[in-house]
This record gives sequence, structure tokens and C-alpha cells, in this order.
Amino acid sequence: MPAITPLLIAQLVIIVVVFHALLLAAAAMVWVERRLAAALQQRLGPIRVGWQGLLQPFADVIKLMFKEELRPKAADAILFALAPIISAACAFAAFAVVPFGAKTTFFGLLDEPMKLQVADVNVAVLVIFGIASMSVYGIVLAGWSSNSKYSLIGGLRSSAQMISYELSYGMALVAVLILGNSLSLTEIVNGQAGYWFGFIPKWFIVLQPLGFLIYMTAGIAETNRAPFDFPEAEQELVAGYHTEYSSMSFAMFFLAEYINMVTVSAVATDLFLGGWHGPFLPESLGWIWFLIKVGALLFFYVWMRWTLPRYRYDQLMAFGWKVLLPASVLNLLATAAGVLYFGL
Amino acid sequence: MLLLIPAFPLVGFLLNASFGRRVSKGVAATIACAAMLMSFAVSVAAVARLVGLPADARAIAQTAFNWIESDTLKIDLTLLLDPLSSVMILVVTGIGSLIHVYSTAYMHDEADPEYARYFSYLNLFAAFMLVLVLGANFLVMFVGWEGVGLCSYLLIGFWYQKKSASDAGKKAFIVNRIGDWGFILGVLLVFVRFGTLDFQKVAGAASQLSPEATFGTLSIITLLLFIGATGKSAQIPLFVWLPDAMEGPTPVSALIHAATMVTAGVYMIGRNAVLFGHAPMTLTIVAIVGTATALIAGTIGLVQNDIKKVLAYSTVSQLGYMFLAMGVGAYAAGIFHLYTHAFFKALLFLGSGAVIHALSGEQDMRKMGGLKKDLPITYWTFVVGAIAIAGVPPFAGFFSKDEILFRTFASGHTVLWGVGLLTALLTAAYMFRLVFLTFHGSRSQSENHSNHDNLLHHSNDLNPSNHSHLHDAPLPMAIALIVLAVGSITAGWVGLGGRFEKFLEPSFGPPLSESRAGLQAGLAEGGVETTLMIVSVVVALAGIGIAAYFFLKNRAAADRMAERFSGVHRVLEHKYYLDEIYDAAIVQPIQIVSEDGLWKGVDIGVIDRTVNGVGQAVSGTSEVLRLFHTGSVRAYAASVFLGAVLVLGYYLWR
Amino acid sequence: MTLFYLFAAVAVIASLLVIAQRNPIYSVLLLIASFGALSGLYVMLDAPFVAVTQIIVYAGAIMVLFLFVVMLLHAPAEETEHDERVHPLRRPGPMWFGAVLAAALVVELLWALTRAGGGTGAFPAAEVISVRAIGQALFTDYAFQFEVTSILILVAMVGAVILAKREAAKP
Amino acid sequence: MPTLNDYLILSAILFAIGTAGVFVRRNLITILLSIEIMLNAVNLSFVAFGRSLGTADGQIIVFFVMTVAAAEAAVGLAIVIGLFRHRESLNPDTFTSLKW
Repeated sequence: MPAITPLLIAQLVIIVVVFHALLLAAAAMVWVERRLAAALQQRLGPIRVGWQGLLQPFADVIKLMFKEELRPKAADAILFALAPIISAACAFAAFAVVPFGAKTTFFGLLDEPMKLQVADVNVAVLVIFGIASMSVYGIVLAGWSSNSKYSLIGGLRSSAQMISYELSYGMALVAVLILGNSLSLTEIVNGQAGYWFGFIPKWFIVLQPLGFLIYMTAGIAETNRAPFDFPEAEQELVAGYHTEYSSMSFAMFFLAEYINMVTVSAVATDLFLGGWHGPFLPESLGWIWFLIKVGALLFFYVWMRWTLPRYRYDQLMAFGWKVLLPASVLNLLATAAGVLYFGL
Repeated sequence: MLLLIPAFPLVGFLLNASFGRRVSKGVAATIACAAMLMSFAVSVAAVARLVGLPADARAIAQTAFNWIESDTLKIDLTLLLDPLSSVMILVVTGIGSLIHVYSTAYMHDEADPEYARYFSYLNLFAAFMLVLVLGANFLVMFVGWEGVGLCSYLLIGFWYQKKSASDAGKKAFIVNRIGDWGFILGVLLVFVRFGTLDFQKVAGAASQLSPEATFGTLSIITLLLFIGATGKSAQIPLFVWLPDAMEGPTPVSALIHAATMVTAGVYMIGRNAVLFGHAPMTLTIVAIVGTATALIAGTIGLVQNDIKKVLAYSTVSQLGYMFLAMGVGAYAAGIFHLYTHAFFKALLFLGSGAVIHALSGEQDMRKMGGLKKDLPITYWTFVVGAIAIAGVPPFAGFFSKDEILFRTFASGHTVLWGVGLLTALLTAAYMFRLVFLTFHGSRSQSENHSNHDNLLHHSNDLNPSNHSHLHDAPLPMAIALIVLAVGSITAGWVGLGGRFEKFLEPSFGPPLSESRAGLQAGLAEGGVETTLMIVSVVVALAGIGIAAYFFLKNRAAADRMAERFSGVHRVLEHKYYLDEIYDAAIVQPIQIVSEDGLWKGVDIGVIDRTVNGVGQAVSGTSEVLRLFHTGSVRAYAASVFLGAVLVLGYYLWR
Repeated sequence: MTLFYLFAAVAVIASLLVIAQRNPIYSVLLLIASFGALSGLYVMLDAPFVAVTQIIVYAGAIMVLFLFVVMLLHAPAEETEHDERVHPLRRPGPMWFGAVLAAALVVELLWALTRAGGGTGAFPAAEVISVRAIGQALFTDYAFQFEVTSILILVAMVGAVILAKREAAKP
Repeated sequence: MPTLNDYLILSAILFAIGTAGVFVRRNLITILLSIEIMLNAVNLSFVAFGRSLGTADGQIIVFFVMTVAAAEAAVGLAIVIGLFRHRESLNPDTFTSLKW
């Protein structure tokens, strides 16, 4: 057994904090989503529970917890139970490798600085990618095990969609990897420190505007959010793959969706928006910048959902394969050529 | 730069072959002619650069890429421009261009796709011919060699709907194959003997050897190569295809079967002059074959009635001259004759083409006559060509032919010289017979023959016996005729004072026999050269005179002559029965052996029975084995796996 | 060591269950578990890139394909009823012979390992082979093979599309 | 620490499980899965050997194996779909004729 050191304790603290922060973030997002939707639709939204309705998410959670756990008779019991767990677990696991701040000693509490990150993996980007590909199973199995037509179609659609957009997602990532010259997210973030001409931050979004667009589009599709929310297209599929789910199982899918949004935004921040680098704040407080950027991206997410109508399914697939994928390949080639010939 | 020369016609071919059927005639013709003219321009520029070099360094080589590399066999696709090939490319592109221009008018009655097909073939031919003459090694040359054979086949059989044309094409192809067989064997033997196929290296290696006194390897090599040359250049015994090749369009006859392709054999011998120079026995054979061909073809030409056939035999005869020159070691003289011959023979063919065109396809001279008035341009240019080929100074043919005869005499082959002189007489005679029969006299005396069979398939539009439709050569044809006529007069002048020979000398390696200057010095004091010159001029004039007597003044005398020597006449008319002899001696036996022996005996009796027997044996065995084949994939996999386990087990247990 | 046995046990048990299942959908899921365990073993072998690729390619792509097909074909359970009517070589009995052979193969391989000796020591210490090194080798020494595999993939893709495409309704 | 032999033994066992699966199961999809098990067993020994020899070659071969496995799965499953459409069955013993 390794000795218990301050570093180990700090690491455990970070794990606990991140876990709960994600739970909280999901809760907060529920509130933000509802209030923002209301604002966009010129109504008020939830304001009764707590100040400005801030406690509404908790009320929802309590309600869900006490609801009866329903399971269709013809459903496959094991898989039906397993599916939401896979979804939620993958969502949490992906965030594990995302760094959210510079090395810090916590104001001198530690002897040597440590990274603000649950696990520093040298192939972090690939891990995120791998976990993203695993989260397909949660949805597919939920759809299949429910033994319901709506669920099955929702599950199949969603997995087809996720597999299709995973390619563009990966290509956009690779372009950044080339620029960052590393597979480690920390190093990629550190590669974005400093300024060009003293005022343009060296964020990769400047070099990769197309890559960022592709990443965000694919990211929205990966998280099954509007305008790509086919798995749960209410008008046609009731609620898609989680039609048959209720109570906490349903809550876990819900949780997974919001945490995935946070993860996609956090990764986008690390890859394209310079992570925790920003003006005015010292390096040790960089995580504040990180939170601001992630928040902005999450706002964008919600904004998109309530602004754009849903695509048709064939349009979605055609867009993924015929527009996004070629664009991402071109972006990758252009990036590679740029690095090769101009040493960007 | 050298690559461009064959590249232009090739591009022209590709364009016309791909899109020709969809564009108008004008476009197709423009593409083809432009390709040739550009190729000509580049050739001129390249030759100008070559001439600018010092005399002993006149060679430009360009390697396109490494073509074949296998152990010691290394072959690059290299083009070589030296004095010899420079003469050839100028002839090919220059005369080729003129003939392209001529063809635009001559072929104008063809349908659009046919027209484009014609020009694409013509371009392809030019490209291959240029590859042939520019190739720096045997294999590249062979590509061109085979390619021109292919184009020749395609163009002879251009009117493939006509059985005689497609038959003639096949005949040319097959006879050429026999020659090519010799050529390939020769090339292989060259590789075995010298380990390389590069002309310059082979020549370098050969020049280290001393000339073979007996019939050795070099003699075999050169003899095999010469067999190739006899096929391509229509020499005894393989000349039978050339007269039949006249089934093709006349410009094709002019370009391929008079000016360029058929001279490839001569060129090839010139290219390998060092090799041949070291095999005196082969050279003697070459000289004898050439002389014999010249004489035989000349005699046949004397009695033919088809205007193009006369010219065809004349070509064979002149090619015989060239081989005679090669055989006596007068390479430069041979190439010189090749060069002048290209002008006047192309001119004669194009002139005959103009006549045929004017008469809408008539080729029988007995049905012509008196065309002088109606076709003045054709007539005068034709006469220039006839004088040139007859060898009257200062026309081109005189210089080259006289040179050959002089060199033959000087090398001591008096008999050959005598025969050559006789042939010169025949040449002058049959050429002017042609002129007088076609252009002089009157048509009325042959009018009663006019139940002619139309030889060209498109000849139904005009009645050839109707004078009112006679028209002289249209502008493109006239241009070509006039340019060639000027060439036929002046082309020989470049040889004055041995300049041509000196220019070509580097290509033939160190001279084995005495140089011309030496010969001149040796023979000059006796005035031999002047005497010989006078003799040949007299002979030429005599030939013209004979023709004038029989066919201009007293045509009845000609018929009487034919009657008196009816036996000889019939033999000549039937071309010494060569086709019949070949048919009886080669074609029929092969057919009989193939049909009764190989087909009914070997194929049905042996092969078919073996195959059927094997099949029955297999199906019998299968009846038993099939029981093991359950069709179950897993059972198969199990047996494979069992095998793997057993093999592994065996090795472990051992 | 314990970690190795944990992963090894997961891999072996999951694989055994894969072939013991009658319902292919469970087979697929168990195989994914087995792949996960193998991925862990790859990490232990200092091959993190292979480990992640194993997850992305095998678990994330190939197995999804299997899952899709299983769902598409409505995963019929194995049929056994016509065993009695078939050729003797195709009955289940002879098939168990294959399983016996598999056992024989394991014995043989173990025998070979003991005979060969060596391989008993710990692995020599070595740097983790970086993704960069793998990429460099892949695109230089193995460039030809890489191109060939890409053509293979292309061919397979076209082939799969053509094979799986429904024939157009005949008029 | 586990030794090379440990990995090789594990690989051998997995390979045998895969082969047994091919023979024992009567479902084309499971048979394909068994083949994947065999491929993975081989992959494991490649990586173990690569680690033992300290070269990247073992891992690179694994990539090629994965690529081929992907191609095999795609084509194999397409064939399975085609067969199923024909016979409404996934039992390999149903498909014993070359044409029907």
C-alpha cells in the first residue's frame, strides 16, 4: 500500500470535489436550462422553489427518488438495469482526465504543486474518445432492453448518430493534437499560453475556427442535444430510448446527458479556448477562467436547443457524412500542411 | 525536346481517337496536321541544334525513364538524335506533314468518324515511326518497328468492308511477322553476344572485333536482322505484301509504303552499320538480295496496269537499290537514296492519288490517257517525279542512284553494277510508260473498256468516264504536290561534293572500306567516275526513249512485243507466280497440317480425349470423395484444426 | 501481480461465458467486458495506446456493429431442433470434438512453453513506447503495409455495403 | 510481476476458448465473436512479445490485426445479414449448399 501523503489526500479531495461538482453542475444546468428557455420564450419559468427557483432541481430529484421504479414485463431485466448505469458511469469517467486548472500548491498547503485533475493520463484525448464511444452502449442497450418500438428506434438512431459524428469529432480532435504536439490535455492547454502581438490570446480557436465549429457540432450530436436530439425526439418517439424508464433510472440518463454536456464543453475549453489561461487572474486562480469559459459554452448549448428546430433524420446523417466529415478531413489536412510547411 | 517529336503525333492520335468522331472533319484534320507540323518544327529545331555541335560530338540523347531492369538487362527508354536519325526524322515529319495536308482533301469524301479514324491512324503511325528512328536501343526501336507494322495493317485495311483490303492488311501483317521473327531472334542474339541492346554500345563492342572471315555469330545476327529488314522493307522473299498494300488509301501508300515505313529496314541496317560491316558475308547477301529484288520488281513493274501497282513495284525496286548500297558498304549512299526517294516516290504516289481522285477511284491505266490537259498541276509535278526517279540530272534521283552505282562499281561488284544499270533502264522505262499511258494519248481509245469495276468503295458518286467532272488537285493536294516536286528537284543537291556522306559518317562508325575521297582519288585519274555518270545518264535517257517509242509514238508496237514474248509477259504479269508459289509451298501445307494433323488428329484425338478422360476420372473420384463433404463449415474447420493440432503435436513429440 | 490475475480472470471468464451463452446479445456484451480486461492488460504491458485503441476500435466500433446486427436480425436464439435430421458429421456430438481439440491445443501450447524455457523472468525495464514512436514506425517502416490495410478497409467497406444492400424491388 | 509466460499462457487459453466457441456454437454471430476472441488472444501475445523485446513492432502488428478484424467483421456481418434474409436462420448448418 502506498503511504498516505498530503498529495494522496489532496488527490482524494479533488476526486470527491469533482464528483460532486459534476452532480451540482447537472442540477444547476437543469435550472439554467429551464430559466433560459423561459427567458427565450418570454415567460418566467420556475421561480417558486427557493430564491429565483434555485432549489427547483433539488425538488425534482426528490420527486424522482420517490417515484416507483417501473419495468416493462417483456424487458430484459439485467440489461434494463445496466443501461442507465453505463450511461452515467461513462459520463463521469470521461471527466476524470479533463484538467481544469494549472498546477497549484493550494496556497502552500502542499510541498509540491499538483495538477487540478482527477487522473493525468498521457493519452487523455484518446481516453475521452474511447469513453465517448463506450457511452453508445448505454443508449443502445436501453433502447433494446426496453422491448419497445419507440425505445428501439430511438436507441438505433442514437447509436447510428453517435457513431457517425464520432468520426468528425475525432478528426477535429486530431487537428488540435497536431497543433498541440501532444496527447495530454495538460500539455495542450499549456501550449496555448501567451499572446500573439501582445493581445491575441494563443488559443487554438484562432488557428482552428473550422475545427472548433466541427467539434461543437459533433459534440452537440454526441450528447444528443437539439437540434440533433433524435434519440428522444418527442414528437415521433415519445421519449426515445428512455421512454420506458422512470424514477432514478431516468434520472441517471438525465444526469448523464448534462454531465456529457459539461465534459464536451470542458474539453472544448481545454482544446480550443486556452483552458485556464486568461488575463487579469494569477495562474493559481486559472480555474475561475476555466469555469467562465465552460459556462459560456454551456449557455451556447442551451441557447442552441431553444433556437434551432430539429433536423430530419436523413438530413442529420447526410450532414454528418457529406458535410461535416469532409470538412473535418480538409481541416485536418490543412492543419497538417500548415504545421509541416510553416511550423505553426 | 526529343520526346516532344513523337509526343505531338501521339497526342494528336489520342485526341482524334477519343473525340474525333464527335468533331467535324475540319477539327480532326487540324488536330492531326497541327500535331505533325509541330513535330516537324521541333525536329527542325533539334536538328539545327545537332548541326551546331562539332562534327565528332553530334549526338543528343534523352532518357525518358528506366524502362526495364532485370539483372544485367537494363533498358532505358532513350531517344537518340544523331546525323542518321536526324535525316530520318526530317523525312518522316516533313513528308509526313505534307501527306497529312494532302490527305485532308483526298479523304474528304469519308464520313466524319472514318475521317477522324484515318487521321488518328496516320498520327499514330508517325509517332511510332519517330520512335523507331529515334530509339537508342534495339528494344525501343522494336516498339516503333512493331507499331508501324500495326499502323500499316490498320491503314491498308482502312476500308475494311472491302474484302480485298482487309485481306491485304492481314497479308502485310503476317508477312511482316515472319520478318519480325528474324528481327527478334537477331535482337536476342545481340543481347546474348554483347550483353546490351544499346546501339552505341553494341557498335563500340563490335568495332573492337575483326571482321568475320567465316560465317560466325555476327553473320548470324546480321542475317537475322536482315530477315527483319526484308519483311519490313519488302525484299525478296518477303516483298509480296507491298503491292497488295496498295489497297490502302493512296496517301497512306505514299507515306508508309513508299517514303517512310518500308525504308525502316534500310535505316536499321544503317543504324547497325558497324555490326554489318563486321559480317562481310551477310553484306554480300544483302547486296545480292537487293539487286535481285530491284531487277525482279523492275521487270514486274514494266507490265502492270494498275497505276499504284506500278509505283509499288517501283518502290520495291528502289528499296532493292538501297539494300544494294548497304550491301556494298556504301551506307551513306543508301541513306541518301532513301532520302531522295522519299521525295520523288511520295510525289509520284500523291500524283497518282490526284489522278485517282480526279477519276473518282479509277486505277487502271488502260482506262486513262490524255489527262495532261485536265490535270496540269498533277501532270507537271508527276513528270518531275518521273524524271527524278529515272535519274536524269540535276534531279534528285540522279545523284543518289548514280552514287550507289558508282560505289557498287568501285567496290568491285561489277556484275551487281551491271544489273543495277539494267534496273535503272527498266526504272526509266516503266515510269515513263506510266506517264505516257496516263497523261498522254487520248481517253477515247480506252473508252470501250469502261465497264470497269470500281476499286474504291466510295466511287459511285462520279462516273469516271465523264470528262466534265474532271478536276485538278484541290488546293491542299496541290500544295503538297508542288512542295514535293521542288524537293524532288533540289533534294539531291545537298549531296554534292560528299557533304551528305560526311555528315552521316559519325553514325556509321569507323569506315571499313576506303572513304569516298580515297575512292575518288583512286578512280579519278582514269575519269572513271565521270564515265560512269555519263553511262547512267545515257541509260536513263534510253529508258525514257524506249518508253516514248512504245507508249507514245507506237502503242501497237507494245502490244506486238507483248504478243511475241507472251510467255515472258504472262510470267511478269503474274509477278513470277510468286503468290501462287507461296500459296502452294507454304500456305497450303500449313493449312493441311493444321486441319488434318493438328485439329482432327492432335486436338480431337489426343487433347480432347485427355481432357475428357481427366474429367471423367475426376468426377468418378468425386463420387466417392463427395461423401466427406458435408457442406458444414464447422466440420471443415474442425479438420483444419485437427491438422494444426497434429502437426504441432508431431513437432513437440519429435 | 494481483491486478494481472484479476484482469486475466475477467478475460477468461467473460470469454467462456461468451461461448456459453445462447443469446448473442449477452455474448456481445460479455465480449466487450473481456476486451476491457485485455485493455487493462495492455496498460500493464506499457502499451497504453494499444489499450485505448482496443477500446475505441474493438469495443467502440466493431462490437457496436455486432450489436447492431444482432438487433437488426432480432437475435434469434440458437436452433437445435433439426439436429436429428442432419448428416451425422453435422450433429452436436462431432462438434464437441472441436472443443476437445481446443483443449488439446492448450495442452500442446503449454507443453511448448515449458519445453522452450525462458520467458519466466520479469520484463526488462524499458521506456513506455510513445505514441510518437509508434506513429513514426507506422508511417515509415510499415508505410506500405499501412497503405495496403487502408485499401483492404476500403474494399471491405464497399463489399459490405453491396452485400448488405437490399436488392432493388424487381419490377 | 507477471512474466512473459503468464501472458502467453493466458493467450493460449483465450485462443482455445475462441476455437472451442467456433465448434460448439451454432449461431453465425457467436462464431464470428469467437473468431474475435482468437484474434485478441493473438494480439495479447504480440503485445507481450513486443514488451519483452522492447520494440514497437508488436503493437504495430496489433493495429494491423485490428484493421483486418474490422474489415472481417464488416464483411462477415454483411454476409450474415444476406444469409439471414435468405433462410431466416443463423445456423451455419443450414447453409450447406453452394447454391439454392
